[in-house]
Amino acid sequence: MPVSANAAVKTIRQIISGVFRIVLDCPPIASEASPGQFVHVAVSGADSTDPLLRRPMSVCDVDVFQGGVTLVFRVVGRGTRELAQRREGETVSLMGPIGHGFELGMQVRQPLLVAGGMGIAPLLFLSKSLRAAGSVPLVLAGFARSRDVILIDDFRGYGAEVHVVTEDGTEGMTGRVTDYMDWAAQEMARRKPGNEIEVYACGPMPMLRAVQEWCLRSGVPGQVSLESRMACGTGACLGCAQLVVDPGGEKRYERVCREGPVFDVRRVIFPSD
Amino acid sequence: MPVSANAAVKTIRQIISGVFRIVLDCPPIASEASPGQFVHVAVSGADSTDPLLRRPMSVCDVDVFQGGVTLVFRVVGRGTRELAQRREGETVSLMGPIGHGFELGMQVRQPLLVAGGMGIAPLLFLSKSLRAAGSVPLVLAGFARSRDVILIDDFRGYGAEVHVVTEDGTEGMTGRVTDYMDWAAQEMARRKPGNEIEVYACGPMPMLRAVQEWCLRSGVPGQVSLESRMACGTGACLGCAQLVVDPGGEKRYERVCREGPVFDVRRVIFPSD
Amino acid sequence: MVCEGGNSVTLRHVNDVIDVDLSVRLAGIVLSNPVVVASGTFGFGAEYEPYVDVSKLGAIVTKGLTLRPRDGNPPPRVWETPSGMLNCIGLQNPGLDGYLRDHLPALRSYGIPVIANIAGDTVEEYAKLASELERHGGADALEINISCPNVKRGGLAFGVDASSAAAVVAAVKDATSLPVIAKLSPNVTDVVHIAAACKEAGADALSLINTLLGMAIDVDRKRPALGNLFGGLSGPAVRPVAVRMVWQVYEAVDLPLIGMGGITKGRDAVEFILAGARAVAVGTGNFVDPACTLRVIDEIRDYMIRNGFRTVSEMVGLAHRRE
Amino acid sequence: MVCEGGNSVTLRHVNDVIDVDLSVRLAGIVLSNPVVVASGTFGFGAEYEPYVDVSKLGAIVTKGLTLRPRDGNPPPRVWETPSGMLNCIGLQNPGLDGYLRDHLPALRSYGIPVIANIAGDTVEEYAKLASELERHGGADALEINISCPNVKRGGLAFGVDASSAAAVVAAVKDATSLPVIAKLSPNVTDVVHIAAACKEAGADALSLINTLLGMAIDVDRKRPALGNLFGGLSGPAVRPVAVRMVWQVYEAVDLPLIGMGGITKGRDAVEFILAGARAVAVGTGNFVDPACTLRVIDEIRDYMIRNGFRTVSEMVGLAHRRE
Ligand SMILES: Cc1cc2nc3c(=O)[nH]c(=O)nc-3n(C[C@H](O)[C@H](O)[C@H](O)COP(=O)(O)OP(=O)(O)OC[C@H]3O[C@@H](n4cnc5c(N)ncnc54)[C@H](O)[C@@H]3O)c2cc1C
Ligand SMILES: Cc1cc2nc3c(=O)[nH]c(=O)nc-3n(C[C@H](O)[C@H](O)[C@H](O)COP(=O)(O)OP(=O)(O)OC[C@H]3O[C@@H](n4cnc5c(N)ncnc54)[C@H](O)[C@@H]3O)c2cc1C
Ligand SMILES: Cc1cc2nc3c(=O)[nH]c(=O)nc-3n(C[C@H](O)[C@H](O)[C@H](O)COP(=O)(O)O)c2cc1C
Ligand SMILES: Cc1cc2nc3c(=O)[nH]c(=O)nc-3n(C[C@H](O)[C@H](O)[C@H](O)COP(=O)(O)O)c2cc1C
Ligand code: FES
Ligand code: FES
Repeated sequence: MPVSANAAVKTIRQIISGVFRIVLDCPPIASEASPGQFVHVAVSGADSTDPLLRRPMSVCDVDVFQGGVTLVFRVVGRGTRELAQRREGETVSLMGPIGHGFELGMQVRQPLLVAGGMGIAPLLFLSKSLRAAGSVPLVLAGFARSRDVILIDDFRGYGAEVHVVTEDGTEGMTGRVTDYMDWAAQEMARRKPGNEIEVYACGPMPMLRAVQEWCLRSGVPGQVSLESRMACGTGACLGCAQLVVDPGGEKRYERVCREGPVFDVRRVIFPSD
Repeated sequence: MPVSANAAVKTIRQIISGVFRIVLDCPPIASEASPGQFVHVAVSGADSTDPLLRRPMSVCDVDVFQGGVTLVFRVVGRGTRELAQRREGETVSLMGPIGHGFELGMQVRQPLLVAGGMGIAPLLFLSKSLRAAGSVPLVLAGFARSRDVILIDDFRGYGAEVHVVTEDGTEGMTGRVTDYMDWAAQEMARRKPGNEIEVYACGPMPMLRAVQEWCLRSGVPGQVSLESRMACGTGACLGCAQLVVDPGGEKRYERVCREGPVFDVRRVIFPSD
Repeated sequence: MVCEGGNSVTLRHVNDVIDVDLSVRLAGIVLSNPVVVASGTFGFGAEYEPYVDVSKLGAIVTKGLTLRPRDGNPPPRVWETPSGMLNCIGLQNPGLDGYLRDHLPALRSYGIPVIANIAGDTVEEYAKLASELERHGGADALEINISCPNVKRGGLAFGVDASSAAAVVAAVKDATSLPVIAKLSPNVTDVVHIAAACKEAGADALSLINTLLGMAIDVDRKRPALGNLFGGLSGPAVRPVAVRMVWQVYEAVDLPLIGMGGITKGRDAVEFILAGARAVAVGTGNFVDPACTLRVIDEIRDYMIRNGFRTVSEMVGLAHRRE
Repeated sequence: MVCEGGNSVTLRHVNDVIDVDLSVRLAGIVLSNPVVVASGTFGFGAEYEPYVDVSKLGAIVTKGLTLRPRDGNPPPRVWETPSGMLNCIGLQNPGLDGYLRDHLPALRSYGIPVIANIAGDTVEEYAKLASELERHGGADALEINISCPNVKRGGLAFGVDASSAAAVVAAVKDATSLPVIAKLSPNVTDVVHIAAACKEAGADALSLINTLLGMAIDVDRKRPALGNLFGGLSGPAVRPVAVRMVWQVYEAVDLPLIGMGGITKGRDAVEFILAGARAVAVGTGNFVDPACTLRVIDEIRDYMIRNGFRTVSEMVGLAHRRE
């Protein structure tokens, strides 16, 4: 069960220009959260009604023993700007953990993690959990350019194999991260022949669309974490609708905050434009 | 000419429970301001539109050489609460100095200053200026109870003679500050016979009404500083209207932010309820 | 909050002494306190169970129901605005059968009045839905949404025209013996006129206001921000319009009113009550603070104690008194 | 602000290269840029001289003028609301003679178009005021305030009824050869209907929106907060309603529009322009930041450079395009 709690800021740090890593003291969320779930964060002061709504943020990592919940976020607008101004000891109101996260299942398949930009945040927690479950994830981490690269050391610290891809080639491999999915799959097949793979992806929509195409083309199962504008974060407002299709071919709207944010890659219908 | 400026917080300090003294670095306002004028303070973060409007705050003191502008305010609502949370080095957007302040004139009369609660703030600056002009103000400083008493040492430091009055008698004389105006006037007449007095008052409306009655009854001239809900602080919106009467008996609305906040006590028409 | 909570110890103490009665009667049902949830903002209650003891609410108002299930509008469906939000959910709901099967049992378990919010494309649909709901014990009262600006069909449909509004109310009254609450649209020149027509047609109470019709442009995409072009504006931003309408209707129409629009604090709720509302609904406030409703109840009680009110009725419309 | 100003050096640089033309034509007058001030929020200009180089504005719109001076309403006249404010100034103004004598000379000195906002109790008063203003060179265009909700007399008077609105516009058109801008009230069921009637009656442009009718209760005093009971709601809170109305009128009525309601940033102004406004007015924003207008002009220019627009016209109504 999610909780609503005021969490004290344990630490807050700008890790690269415009991207912050905040650790919040919230034992109930730290112990309940699973990878792919998120928290819904109040960004205004207690007395201000603007900005009004909470902001969804993926759980990037947890420290169950210390009760710490780590978020990594980019300042893109007013809410994230306010959040970046919090200082140690101040409190942040959180709801969480929320949503349907990644399914780790029995882990008979080798995990291929595909991250685009800030989409890397939930994959760190996933990576840690996969490793704990005995798998060594291979991570393709895509960024626009070298100065956007984040969290790589954390992944390595959790025993994942990370390959950085930058669009402008300023670090790691050059191009889009999805360009390297074939390569990664071959590599994984070469190392553990016969063992099939499963994709876990989070990133901007065009990237997820490419991941979907790749999975369908390659017949590889996958799970993608989606974003959506949200109001309630409880499933009540139906604001975060995502069009999905059932195996039977029937289409309907599901809630990113409830049935998602992680969906089976085959079920997602991306908007046409 | 008033200016609009971002002023850094030099110091901020809670002087008694719920009352803050903030010194802002704003040389143009420090050098331009005269007693009774005020500044219009933005209380929200740059990106929030709630609370929307600025808050008027009397200039309580200035340090012309250091460029410091001192405000003393009580936390009564959202805006003052936000202001109280500013820390040293952060900036506050100010407009000022604004309004028609106290007229010191030739100072042929002895100044009797009457303060009620937070109304004491502008009278400190006035006291200092009067002293510089050669007068020794007598200050009746009224508060609800001992723990509300503020600024007394500052007045004494500026050479004023201060008498504290508390409603519950927990400090100084007991009762309402206006109950002691007769006494003060007699005292002043005794010390400097023949020298007439002038009243300068700031405080809650019932107190100012009593000051007005006293002045009219005693035939003593007076100046009162009024409060009003404000929007623009420039004279444009006509939101801060105060009903006044001309010597000719004609009534009209004047702007507390422009023709005020200080008015000739005889001109003010207080609302009936 | 400093003001409200500052000396809560004293308050709790006083609370033991003075007996504050929060209950209100409204259109034949009794609410243990005047705070209900606004339709569409609390789902069917279960969504908020992690955060709220739902049984403590005055009543629960369901998401808008239609006879048949609806898919709703394409996303984006919500957009933040200054102190408010726009939504164009488009009445996505499970339909009558889905409601009775999947949601009613849990709703009933809270032991508080259930008010079903109903919508339709035709007068007949409203009437059918009303009679079916009554027949299956699906509600203790009905709130007729004649004002939802989201459903495309001819735009503002029933709610902006007095005679259509009255026609819906009359048809629903005919179809059921349940108390009927008409929920008014604020997007009209003269809300009193519509309110009077609804009373005339038999409404037992009025809810006001539904959302203001608004829109936003996404200046980055250079397109309307919402999938459905227009959306309903709600939240604190609209409160002054809502309070004004409650005030106007209270002066002119003798029916109990449920006030809503931007309530996030006890003082906001009191504003509506003093203006004439007998009950209040919290909508968007639930999104900001999931426990908003319970906090509002506590803060109303605190206000009453502080101001010497013993019953909610003493406060209803009090700001209208002449000296 | 971080976003807007982040790489202003680059922007200034680009600025030298691309030639952005901010000027717009509106109802026969030329504005050097699309940003004007909203009536009643900028006095007669002089009040803002300490903060703004008034000559840099697209135009100045005066406080609402009446034939004879008006005292206005009893205080309190302003009240803060979430992301907005209520006002009930009540058209306090120096009257025609006072305007011509005390304010016009200074207004003229800015060298920018002067738009006089006019109000009256009768159609004849509007017409008289219009002809007198023209006769004395008191304005380059007239904005007819048919929508001010503050003046008691019969409530919302002209602005909420298409035929009365049209009657005022027609009478003013008859009385003057100055361009006539009708300023619409948002407190109507169908703003397009009123807009169309104003066009029919000869309006050269439309301003929208005036304030939304609202009210607040002071829960401490248990009384209406404003001296005059109701007030006009303005500021960011109302922007979604204003943008929606600009959008609707742009689709249906072929007249240049001045958009206003809650503009405090360049992006807000662009929202109105993309929705169909040819010019925009800053009102309450002036109270929040006295230099708001000039900042908005700069931010519109930045947006244009960043998005490759060379003229304002390219942007007007762009969000309506179909794929
Ligand atoms: C499930 C989920 C997990 C997320 N996890 C992360 C994360 O770990 N790190 C991170 O940096 N960002 C994450 N995001 C995106 C993050 O929520 C937005 O960047 C943030 O809401 C922007 O708020 P703002 O006030 O700064 O921007 P503004 O543009 O001012 O926000 C205005 C409104 O739009 C919404 N909004 C803006 N951008 C987005 C977006 N991309 N997705 C959803 N709503 C948006 C805001 O929530 C707000 O309601 C996540 C989004 C979702 C849905
Ligand atoms: C000329 C002038 C000088 C002042 N000087 C001082 C001072 O030196 N120290 C001090 O503590 N206070 C002073 N005040 C009062 C101060 O402006 C208010 O206490 C403050 O605006 C309250 O803001 P808030 O957001 O905390 O309260 P809220 O009640 O949340 O404010 C809501 C709205 O009401 C207005 N408002 C509330 N109380 C007052 C009030 N008493 N007068 C005018 N507007 C009010 C606010 O400005 C705001 O627009 C002065 C007022 C005026 C007019
Ligand atoms: C997301 C959302 C969905 C809504 N759905 C409905 C609905 O189905 N039926 C209805 O009558 N009102 C609906 N409303 C309107 C609310 O019940 C309420 O009248 C309005 O939001 C004003 O209250 P608030 O400002 O507290 O949210 C909805 C509002 C929101 C924000
Ligand atoms: C204090 C104040 C006074 C106003 N006076 C007038 C007026 O005299 N005539 C008029 O047509 N509109 C008047 N308005 C309405 C504004 O011109 C504008 O239409 C409205 O405030 C919306 O814009 P904003 O949100 O930018 O303020 C006034 C608004 C305010 C806030
Ligand atoms: S955000 Fe409200 S249902 Fe998902
Ligand atoms: S506050 Fe606007 S005129 Fe005084």
